Amino acid sequence: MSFPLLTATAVLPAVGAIATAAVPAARRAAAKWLALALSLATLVLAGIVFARFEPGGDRYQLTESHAWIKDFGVRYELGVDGIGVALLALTALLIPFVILAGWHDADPAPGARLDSSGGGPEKTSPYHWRPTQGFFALILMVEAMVILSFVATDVFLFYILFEAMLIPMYFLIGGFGDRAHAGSDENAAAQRSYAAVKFLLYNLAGGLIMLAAVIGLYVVAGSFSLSEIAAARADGSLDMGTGTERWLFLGFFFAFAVKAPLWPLHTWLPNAMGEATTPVAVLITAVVDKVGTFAMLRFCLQLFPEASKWATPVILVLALISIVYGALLAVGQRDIKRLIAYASISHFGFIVLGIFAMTSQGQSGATLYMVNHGISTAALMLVAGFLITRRGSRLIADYGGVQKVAPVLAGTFLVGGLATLSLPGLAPFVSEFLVLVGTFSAYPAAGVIATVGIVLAALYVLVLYQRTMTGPVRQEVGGMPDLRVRELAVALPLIALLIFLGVFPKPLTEVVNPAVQHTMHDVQKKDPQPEVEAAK
Amino acid sequence: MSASLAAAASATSTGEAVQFWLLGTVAVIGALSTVLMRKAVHSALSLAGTMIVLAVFYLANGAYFLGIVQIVVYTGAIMMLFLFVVMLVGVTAADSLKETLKGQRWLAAACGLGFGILLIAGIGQASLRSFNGLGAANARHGGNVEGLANLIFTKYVFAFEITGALLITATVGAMLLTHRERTERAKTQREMSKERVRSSHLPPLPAPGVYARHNAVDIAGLLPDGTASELTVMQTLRRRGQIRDVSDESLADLRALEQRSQERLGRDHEEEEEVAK
Amino acid sequence: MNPVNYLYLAALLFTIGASGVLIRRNAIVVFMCIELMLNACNLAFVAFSRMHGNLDGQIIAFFTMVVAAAEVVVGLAIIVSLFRSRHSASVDDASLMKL
Amino acid sequence: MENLIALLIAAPLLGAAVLLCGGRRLDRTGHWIGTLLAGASFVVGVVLFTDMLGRGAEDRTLHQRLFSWIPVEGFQADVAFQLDQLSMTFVLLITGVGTLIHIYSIGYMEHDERRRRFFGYLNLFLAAMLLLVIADNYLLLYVGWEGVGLASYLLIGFWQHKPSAATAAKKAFLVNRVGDMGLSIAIMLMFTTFGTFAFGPVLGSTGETSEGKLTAIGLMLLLAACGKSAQVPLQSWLGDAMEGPTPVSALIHAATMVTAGVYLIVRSGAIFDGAPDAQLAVVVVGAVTLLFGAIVGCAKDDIKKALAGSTMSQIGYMILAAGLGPVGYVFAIMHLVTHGFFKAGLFLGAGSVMHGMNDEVDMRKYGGLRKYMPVTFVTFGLGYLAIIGFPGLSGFFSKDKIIEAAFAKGGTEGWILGSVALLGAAITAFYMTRVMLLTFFGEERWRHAATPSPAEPDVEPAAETGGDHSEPHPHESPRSMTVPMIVLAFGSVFAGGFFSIGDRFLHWLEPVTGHDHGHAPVSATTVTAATMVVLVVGVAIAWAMYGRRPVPAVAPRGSLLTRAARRDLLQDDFNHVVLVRGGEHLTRSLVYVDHTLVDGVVNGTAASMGGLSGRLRTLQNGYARSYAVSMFGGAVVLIAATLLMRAV
Repeated sequence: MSFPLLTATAVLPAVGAIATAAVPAARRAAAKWLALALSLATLVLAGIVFARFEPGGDRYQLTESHAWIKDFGVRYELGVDGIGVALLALTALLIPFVILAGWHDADPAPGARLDSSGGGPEKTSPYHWRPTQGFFALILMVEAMVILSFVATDVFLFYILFEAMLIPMYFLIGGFGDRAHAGSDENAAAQRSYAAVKFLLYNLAGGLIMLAAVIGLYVVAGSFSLSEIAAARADGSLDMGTGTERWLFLGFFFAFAVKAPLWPLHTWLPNAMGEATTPVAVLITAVVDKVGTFAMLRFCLQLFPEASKWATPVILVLALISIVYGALLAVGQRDIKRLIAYASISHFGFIVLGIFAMTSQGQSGATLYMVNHGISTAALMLVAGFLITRRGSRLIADYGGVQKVAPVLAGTFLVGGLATLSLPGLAPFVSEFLVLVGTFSAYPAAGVIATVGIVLAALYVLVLYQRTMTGPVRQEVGGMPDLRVRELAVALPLIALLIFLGVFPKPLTEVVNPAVQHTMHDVQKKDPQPEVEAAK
Repeated sequence: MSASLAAAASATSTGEAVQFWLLGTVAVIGALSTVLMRKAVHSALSLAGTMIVLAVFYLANGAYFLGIVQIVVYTGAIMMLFLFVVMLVGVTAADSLKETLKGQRWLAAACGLGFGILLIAGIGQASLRSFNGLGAANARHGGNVEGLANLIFTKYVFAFEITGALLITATVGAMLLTHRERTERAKTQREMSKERVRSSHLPPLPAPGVYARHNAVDIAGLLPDGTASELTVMQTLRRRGQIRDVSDESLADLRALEQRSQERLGRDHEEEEEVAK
Repeated sequence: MNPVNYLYLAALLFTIGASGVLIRRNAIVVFMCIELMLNACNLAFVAFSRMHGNLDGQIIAFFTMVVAAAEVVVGLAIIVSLFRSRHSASVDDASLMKL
Repeated sequence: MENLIALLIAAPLLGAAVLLCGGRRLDRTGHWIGTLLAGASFVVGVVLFTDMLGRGAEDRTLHQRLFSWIPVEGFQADVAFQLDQLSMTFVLLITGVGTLIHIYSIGYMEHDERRRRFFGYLNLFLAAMLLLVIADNYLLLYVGWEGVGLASYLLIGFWQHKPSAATAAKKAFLVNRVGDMGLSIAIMLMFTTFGTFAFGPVLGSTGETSEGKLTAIGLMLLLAACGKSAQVPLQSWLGDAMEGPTPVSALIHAATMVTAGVYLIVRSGAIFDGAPDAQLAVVVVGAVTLLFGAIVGCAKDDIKKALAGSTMSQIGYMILAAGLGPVGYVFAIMHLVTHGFFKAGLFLGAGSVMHGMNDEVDMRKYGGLRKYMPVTFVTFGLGYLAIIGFPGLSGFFSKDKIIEAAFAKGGTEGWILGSVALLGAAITAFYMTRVMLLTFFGEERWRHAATPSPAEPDVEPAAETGGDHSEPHPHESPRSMTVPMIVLAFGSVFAGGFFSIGDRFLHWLEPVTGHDHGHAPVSATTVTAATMVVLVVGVAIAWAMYGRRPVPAVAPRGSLLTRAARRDLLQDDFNHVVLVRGGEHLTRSLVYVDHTLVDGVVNGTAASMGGLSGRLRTLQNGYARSYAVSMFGGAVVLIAATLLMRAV
């Protein structure tokens, strides 16, 4: 038996979480460095996984399989396909940046605040008590669970991770709020706990419905193993019956649509992202939510191909509504973080659109979109976080003219924003265009409507940039320092990656393509032929 | 005699019917007055009456041992225990029969009525038209008591032993519940006198304070400044935490009174000044 | 006389006792009502015993009495200690079961 | 030779990267680096050009494939370049004018602390624009298309501390995005129709699909062109774009970027040829914009905005020509090139005037400047003569051909289009004469500029007023600014003639675009004569209105049309009321809906659950007797159930 590489990749951050949590209270700095080192080590392991993955090889590679709960046939089964390996790499890549960006977010006293405007008495209320160790340990815990969920090929194992992820996320949202808030500390704490509870309830509701469907699947199929069920479906030995298949599909899809989030199940996201610290907000939208869209691609399409096709029209409409609606709401926001949250809702609409368009371009685009959106949102959100930390406010109206005093910050923010509006040359353009083309070739009307999203994206990004960065320098912004070394270490690699993947996305497309072909085979769909070639 | 009794046990005579209707009425009246009497003592006595009637019915049904036990143990011991506790709690206290919980009485009545009707309907459905009689059963071991003894010490011996254990436990439990632990070793007379001399209070302890409205032993007296003086309450009660406070209400009253007098005085003062001008 | 009459009486007494438990607030009276219910059961047992020509019913009634005695002992002890601390024997005073 | 193509883009791209990431240490040398790399690109362009001239007409197209960009099943997008005569023309124009404007900017931006960044943006623009014209497929063209949009955004908003500049930049980007939407839909249509979007296969197989498809693609491409080239109805951004530094207006918003739409249409000629309806739409857009821009140009007092109106109008000519099909393609490009020379020259001249006038832009506060700025006067004057189509100068040749081609369209359409084009020529003569007279002739109104003028609501606010209000001291600009102006003036004078003599330009481009002489209902001489007549009429009216009478320093109220034209013929107001206000209301109500309805349904469910539990909780009142009742009730129910089951 070869070395269990996937288990190691997932377990390393988990061990790191425990180790970080065990660091004595006084050694906060040590905990940070430990967490960073372990996340980097995980990145190395993920890199090895990526390197050892052969695009032309089997569908699932580096597989591991052990009996777990024998009575129910639950197995500890791992394996990566091209889609999983891309997202695994994304997760492992983003976590070090999240940790680095949140370096001071969990310090116990806000005395270390970066803004030079200073002012205000030192706050010592209990709401500011932040156990640093816990913060970083929870982040690593989330990483471990997310990685494992990307490689789990047992439905039950996936379900457990899907739900277990909520626990550390709940504490991260509810326990470590953004210091920049309007109103009193008590008020902020109340809003934060509202956001955390909302997050938990939405996702739990989705998860419970999924649990019912998981059990139903076991009853129908007699197994939890993804490959077994898919194989049985393929050779016709398993016939779920149309009605059952549709119900089970809906159960799974609902949970993923909450997580993704798809309109109208999206309202938890702006709250959660607004109230959480910026690194946690990035963790939510760039990493954890990806599990939802990933699972649509892996479980919904693979286990229930017929039902997926049956539900496609409705899902496409929901996705389109998400795109336009999220973008319009982003335009109407007054809070920077909520704006980015609504923008993410719009982008998740694109991902779902690409998945359910069921064309090669659409699905490859959706997978790339997941990766690229993770990077671009991380870049935009983390730089926005640096900005917010400096000024102590999340309201757009409190800024103006930052470009003059902190040009590097403004520049990185602009690049993040341009990536968000899918400027060609940056990574998100590739994926967005693929999704659009893929959708258009199967459903022209949907493609055209989705294109409206790119105009609206320009609107909200540029309005945000104009109101915060340009114009006369506001007095409060006056002495704002530019990005520091640590912050540059977060922003620059992300931007470099955005440019690299925008110009040369081949390393990603070549792992993703075979996996997409497998999925296309699962749903038994063929790409629509171009008119001219079809005529020949 | 045993034969006639056995016969009585197996068949119902007119006499028994008369007895049933008469005593049955008494039993129901007793039960009702147990529930409805305002004073606990009256309830207890009514219950005792019902129990005695029931003892008679036991006897009439051929359960001689139980009939006697009912009178001796139940009516004699348990009901007396009840009365004892009633006396302890306060025999004169009469409960208000006014219902405080909203809808409780109606719900109780509805449930009771429904329960009764259903039970009676259920019994009415059962096909129980005659007694088999206990003659054979009693005769097997030579009498009712012997028969019971036989069963208790053979078939039900485990249950019997367990009830024994239960009784012991109950006894211990009752003792524990009512017992109060001493908080410290009892002091000798000598120690107490020494302590008293050492303390700052050689003279008698203070009497209830000036503004106290009570002179009960468990209410602290008030010092002139309105604070309660711990010294005025017995040490044992203090330790047990059984001190009652002078209610805040009376203190508030006091404050209000002072305020008013102050105002009155102040106003008078001002008036004087004005007059002086 | 129909032997079922005893059962009717037992049912009646039981219902009266149960209603008493619900209506009365004085813990001691509530207790008495419980005793009344137990006695009603005993009456039914005894009547059944006679109907079936079987002593087991009487045995059960006997055990009921024993258990009732134990129960009374503990219950009354509780009432006494409750009264000591609260100066009341009303069951409504002890409403701490609420959240 | 092919391998040099990438170098065209690489040089300015490198410049942009170095200048934007280099930090402060490049502040002193940055502008030289930028200019040098732009020049290097020009040199590469010239080398490629001479190489191309050395080959046969059929053999002149060069290809270079760098790498596969987005390889996905059934979808092939490469980073590959195609350099043919059409692209070459653009490359030379872009790098040539671009280099000149780099040189000009060295002087113009001398006192700006962010000059390094400015040159970085200019280089970025050059790279993107070159990518646009030498891409060999529509997707890569789209990259350049958006790239120039970004550069334009950054440069319009270069003086970001001015809210008006930031707003103008945003507006430009957004309006362009609407056009980009058209381009991306067009590309998607191409993909579903042809299975590819490379120029060769797409343009080569237009015959194999239906006219409806081609019309749809054509209309979408037209939408894209409208956005980039500021054609009606997406023209509103160009006037505001004048907030940017003047070299930017010259390079991007006059000579190169705004002509990208013309390039797109000419490049996609095969598609339009197969879709007459789309062609008609192009022609209509061109004709309408031609008049629209000209009318707006007549009313503006801001010199740059007047020139912007003129740009719009001239591009309208080009689009009109491009819409005429093979009859007009060559002339569209020719006018594009000559326009590139004279309009860039005019803008640089305007910049030079502003440079000497404390950044004053209101022409009513100029006057009589010819004495103080002789070089500017001469170069500007030559540009002026070129644009109105003075015989012998560049504009004469190119515009005349377009008017001829419009008549050659034939039928009623031909007459209408021809008349419109002639009318446009008259108005052009009028407004350009007006600009000339207001700026360089007449009394020196700037001497009274110190007296405060009563603000009138419909007077265009002077956007670039300098900090000090002291009386300006007009002076000639430094050498670095005048030299590019002279070079461009040279081009304005001779380019047209050079191209037209022996139909050089026609032969050069014909292999790519094709050509068709059409069947003109009137002879070329008649058209030229008519053009001369309307030219004289236009100039005469302007002279009568502005040359003979003193010009008030404060704009008179004017007629209804004048006032409407000052406000961009109310198009902006329409946008504002319908799109901006409407959008604001929409988003605001959506935010409300999201909060109350979508979130409300969920929160309502939660609240009703909470309410229900609250109600149920009162049952848990803590009273033992209450619990006893429930227990007893339960017992009743159980007995009832038992009996019921027995009964059943």
